[in-house]
Amino acid sequence: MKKLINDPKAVVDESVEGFGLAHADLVTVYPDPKYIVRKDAPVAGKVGLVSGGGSGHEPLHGGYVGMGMLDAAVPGAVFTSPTPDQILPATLAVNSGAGVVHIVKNYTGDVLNFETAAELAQAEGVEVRTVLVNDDVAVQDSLYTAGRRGVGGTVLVEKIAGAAAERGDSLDAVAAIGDRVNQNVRSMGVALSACTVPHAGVPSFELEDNEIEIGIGIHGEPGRHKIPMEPADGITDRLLDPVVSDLGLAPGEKVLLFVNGMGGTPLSELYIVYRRAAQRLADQGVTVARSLVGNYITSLEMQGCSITVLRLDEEMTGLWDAPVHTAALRWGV
Amino acid sequence: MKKLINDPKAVVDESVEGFGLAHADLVTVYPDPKYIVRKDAPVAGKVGLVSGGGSGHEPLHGGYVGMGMLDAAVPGAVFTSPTPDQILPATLAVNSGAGVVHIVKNYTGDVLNFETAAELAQAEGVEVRTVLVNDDVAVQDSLYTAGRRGVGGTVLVEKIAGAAAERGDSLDAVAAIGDRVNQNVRSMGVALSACTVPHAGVPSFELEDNEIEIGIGIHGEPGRHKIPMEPADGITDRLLDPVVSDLGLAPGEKVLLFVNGMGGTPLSELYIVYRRAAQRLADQGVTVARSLVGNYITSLEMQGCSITVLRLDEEMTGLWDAPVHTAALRWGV
Amino acid sequence: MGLDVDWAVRWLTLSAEAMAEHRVELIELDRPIGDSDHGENMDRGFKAVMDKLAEAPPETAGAALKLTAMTLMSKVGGAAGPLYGTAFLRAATALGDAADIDAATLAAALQAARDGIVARGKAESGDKTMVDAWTPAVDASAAAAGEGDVRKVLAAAADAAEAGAVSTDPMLARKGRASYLGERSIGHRDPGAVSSALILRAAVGAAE
Amino acid sequence: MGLDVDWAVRWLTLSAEAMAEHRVELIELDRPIGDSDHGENMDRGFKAVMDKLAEAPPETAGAALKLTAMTLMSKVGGAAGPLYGTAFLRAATALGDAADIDAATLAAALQAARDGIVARGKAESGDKTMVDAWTPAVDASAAAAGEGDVRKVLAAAADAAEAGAVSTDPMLARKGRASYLGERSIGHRDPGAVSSALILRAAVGAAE
Ligand SMILES: Nc1ncnc2c1ncn2[C@@H]1O[C@H](COP(=O)(O)OP(=O)(O)O)[C@@H](O)[C@H]1O
Ligand SMILES: Nc1ncnc2c1ncn2[C@@H]1O[C@H](COP(=O)(O)OP(=O)(O)O)[C@@H](O)[C@H]1O
Ligand SMILES: [Mg+2]
Ligand SMILES: [Mg+2]
Ligand SMILES: [Mg+2]
Ligand SMILES: [Mg+2]
Repeated sequence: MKKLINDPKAVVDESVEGFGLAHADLVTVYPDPKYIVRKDAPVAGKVGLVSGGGSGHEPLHGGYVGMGMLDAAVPGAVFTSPTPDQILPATLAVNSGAGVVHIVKNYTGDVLNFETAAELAQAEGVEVRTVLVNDDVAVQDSLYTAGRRGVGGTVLVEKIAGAAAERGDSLDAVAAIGDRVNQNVRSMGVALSACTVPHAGVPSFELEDNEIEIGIGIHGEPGRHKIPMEPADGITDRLLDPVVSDLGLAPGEKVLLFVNGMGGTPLSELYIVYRRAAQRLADQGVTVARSLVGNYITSLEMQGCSITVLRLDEEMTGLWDAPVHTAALRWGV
Repeated sequence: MKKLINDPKAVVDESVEGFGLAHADLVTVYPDPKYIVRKDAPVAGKVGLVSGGGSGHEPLHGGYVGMGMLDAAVPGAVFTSPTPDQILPATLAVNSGAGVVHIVKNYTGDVLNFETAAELAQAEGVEVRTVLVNDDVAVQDSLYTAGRRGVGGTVLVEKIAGAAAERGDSLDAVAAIGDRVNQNVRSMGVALSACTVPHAGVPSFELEDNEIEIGIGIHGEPGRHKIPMEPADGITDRLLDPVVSDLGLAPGEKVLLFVNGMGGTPLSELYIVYRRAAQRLADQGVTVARSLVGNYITSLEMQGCSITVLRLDEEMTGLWDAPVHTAALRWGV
Repeated sequence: MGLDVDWAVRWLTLSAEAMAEHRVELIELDRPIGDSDHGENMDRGFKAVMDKLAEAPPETAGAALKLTAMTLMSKVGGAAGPLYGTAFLRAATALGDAADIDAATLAAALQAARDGIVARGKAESGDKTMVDAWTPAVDASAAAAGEGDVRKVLAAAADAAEAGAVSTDPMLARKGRASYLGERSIGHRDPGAVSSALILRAAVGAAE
Repeated sequence: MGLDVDWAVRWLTLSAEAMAEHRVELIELDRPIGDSDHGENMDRGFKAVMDKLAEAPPETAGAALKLTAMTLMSKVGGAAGPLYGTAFLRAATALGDAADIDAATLAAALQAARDGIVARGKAESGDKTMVDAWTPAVDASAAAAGEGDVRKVLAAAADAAEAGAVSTDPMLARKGRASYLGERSIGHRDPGAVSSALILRAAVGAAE
């Protein structure tokens, strides 16, 4: 394991500190308990948006704190959800009186810790709504499992709900648009290599030289199944097709196509995947109206990518286009 | 070698095609000979800016085509400079009559091919100036070598010269500000792992499990020397100190600090490096007035980073802050 | 003679030692079917518990467990943090401010802990979670409680929890991160069940 | 009897074959002291030359070399593209539209090629570049030209180029990408010198 770190135990502390130094115009970083707050929070009259989760997915979530997106991000240890004693003060810090929305990826740890924090915040008089993101079609959804994971769709939920909050939507309205994005977004990912959690020191799963893992999550968990390595176009189809069919996309519909890198894959390869996915959607009569290509929700240095498709309506499109000013996503300002 | 590609020979074609599909609002891609042009080029009365070089450094240069930065980018094969038959039409396409500046990284191949293209363009009546970028302090500059390489500083030259062109500066003025940035910028990089050129199929150099390579360029070339792996703070010092001393930075000066990922390193690690570099500069009385952290000039999937420091004056700061709208760098619009 | 606050502090101390000692093993168990952090999380959490105990020595066993609950909840994160937090909180409530804990109270506290885990995590027996260590432990301790010997109650719980952890090997996971793997979760031991058995074994050691 | 357009086309064809055959070797040579693309670049370039020759068969050796120059310049990229492009262009100019090339003209063409490389790349002998293959080749061919046998001129050039390529092993690079390595460039053979020797050897084969 070779990493640009000092001490596995200090990775999150030092990284978040560096983030705060680099983006002091956008955010304030609280070191202990650790959370990241939009510089001008709480914004009077605005619903607060808080997200969080294990670290190791950068720029998620800290990179999305700022005007038009999140009001606070709560980073846990690497791949470990944050704790209520972090989530609670973050929630209080961004509450202007209009209430707070928690955007939570559907993992047992995240759900339980945000649940506790929401109860505690409510006990202190803050109204909290939770938007649960569970867009990963690699996981068979079932009443008898932990359910689908939250992956790439999270970025889109945070952007669009963030824009709704920024324009002054009510607590319920912001939560509703977040849910609507979640209902209309699906993702699936592939790993060409595993990643190494700093404190573990060894890769999170094993892959032979010519094997890839289809259906991985974002925590270095193994995926649905291993297959022999194949050309990018074939891999793209394996990711895109279940996403499209699960969404039930029909010809004539408009989508946002998001090709995401897992952290260790060159941008040039993501564009090769984008090319195939865009062509395939076009062949199916689906219009790619917006797109996003890059490393936006990662698994440390894992090589691989995920494909996310969001069915757009006019309101979501407008909210996607609305100005945003964060460390990792910025336009219109 | 596991890569999200179809055919090593088609990597650049397909990647650039995907790039064009994803950013059709910003650029037009010409496939053969291959070059990428700003959608609204030539912009009347504006000096045209053209850069280019081998592929594999994405988002450089295609990702910087757009308002406020480059008018055209010319991608060669992976790590191979483009040819005059690409550079010439790109130059002609962005010439509005105000002349064209070539921004060229100092590698023999780039220099020779751009030189030929500039001659050909001049023969067709287009005035061309060349800004040579050679900011890599890892290379001992000498009359008897190919001289310093152009690395991270290139991004800053392109942004600042691009802003000067956008505000209407003359051909000579744009070239002059480009040269001024180059004179005030220095970089140095480290590799934790080598990268694999698709058509070569094997890593470009060998590193033991606990070795790193100090002073690498951006082409998978080996660097100045190998050293045993060490903590991020120590590595940061090894990169920053030669940069600072070569620049001759004095207390009270203002700089832009740019921590760049080589493509395979998580953003979280870049912030750990940024933290140390920012602290060390502060200790020396140098003010970090602007910063940039991320994967902006890469070597495929190489793990590692480079540190670039630009001595800022008021004009350069203003031009850095000026609006830019490209696929990889965007603000103010 | 029952159990007191000294036993509780010894229990937590031995638990912390066990987490440190088995840190790598628990990380390794969490690797094939999880995300390689369980040992790290538990070790970090119990180290924090040790700090808290040193800062403000508790007066009762119940207070010691409550402090543990709050610390685990705020330091562990992940799924295990809230689950263990709830378990220790419910156990603390069951103990109240008893200075001397008898076998029946002890068994009731263990049951309360298990019920807390189930209430939070909604896992059933056979879902391949820590519940598969706790439920047999609670059943065995209830049976042993009749004899009135707290040491026997603890030993029965620890023995059953260890067997319960082993029993997760062939299970198909239906809760937590391992459930994403479906069939591929079979053949691996659940890390949370193992850490649960270690903690219950520490309780035995503390009473020796 | 001198050399004609058929010889030139055979030369380019054998060169293309040599680049394809030695593609991996040239990539491997470019790996330790360069960027692993020389074999790829040369192979791509000479394949394109073959296409061009098939499209529009040249009438003179000079025309064949000029077409080669333009194609290499537009298809190879990197340092080698403009350098070989200039070399073939200068050689083509030296040949003019001669239908029958004698030994003196041939030697002059080789010298023009070398001078073109030096004019573009500004490398001197001993800088560990293709110049270290070309300069001994030019010297040897000039010496052999006196005998008036074009085959001997070509053979002398190829022999000297091969020896010249080997002579780059101990050199410290002062030009091109290898120069960044300083002392670490010592002990490796220059890929451009090797491809130069291959091309000159192909010229011999074409005249057999
Ligand atoms: N719903 C649940 N109910 C009971 N136990 C659970 C549940 N989900 C997970 N667990 C337990 O938590 C353990 C994993 O803990 P840990 O690795 O620390 O958290 P995470 O899964 O968030 O990384 C599992 O081994 C399992 O025993
Ligand atoms: N200035 C120069 N003069 C002569 N030959 C040079 C010069 N620079 C590089 N070369 C030759 O070019 C070869 C490298 O070609 P190639 O790998 O195709 O280009 P690049 O270095 O741009 O990747 C070197 O081996 C050397 O022989
Ligand atoms: Mg975890
Ligand atoms: Mg090259
Ligand atoms: Mg875990
Ligand atoms: Mg090369």
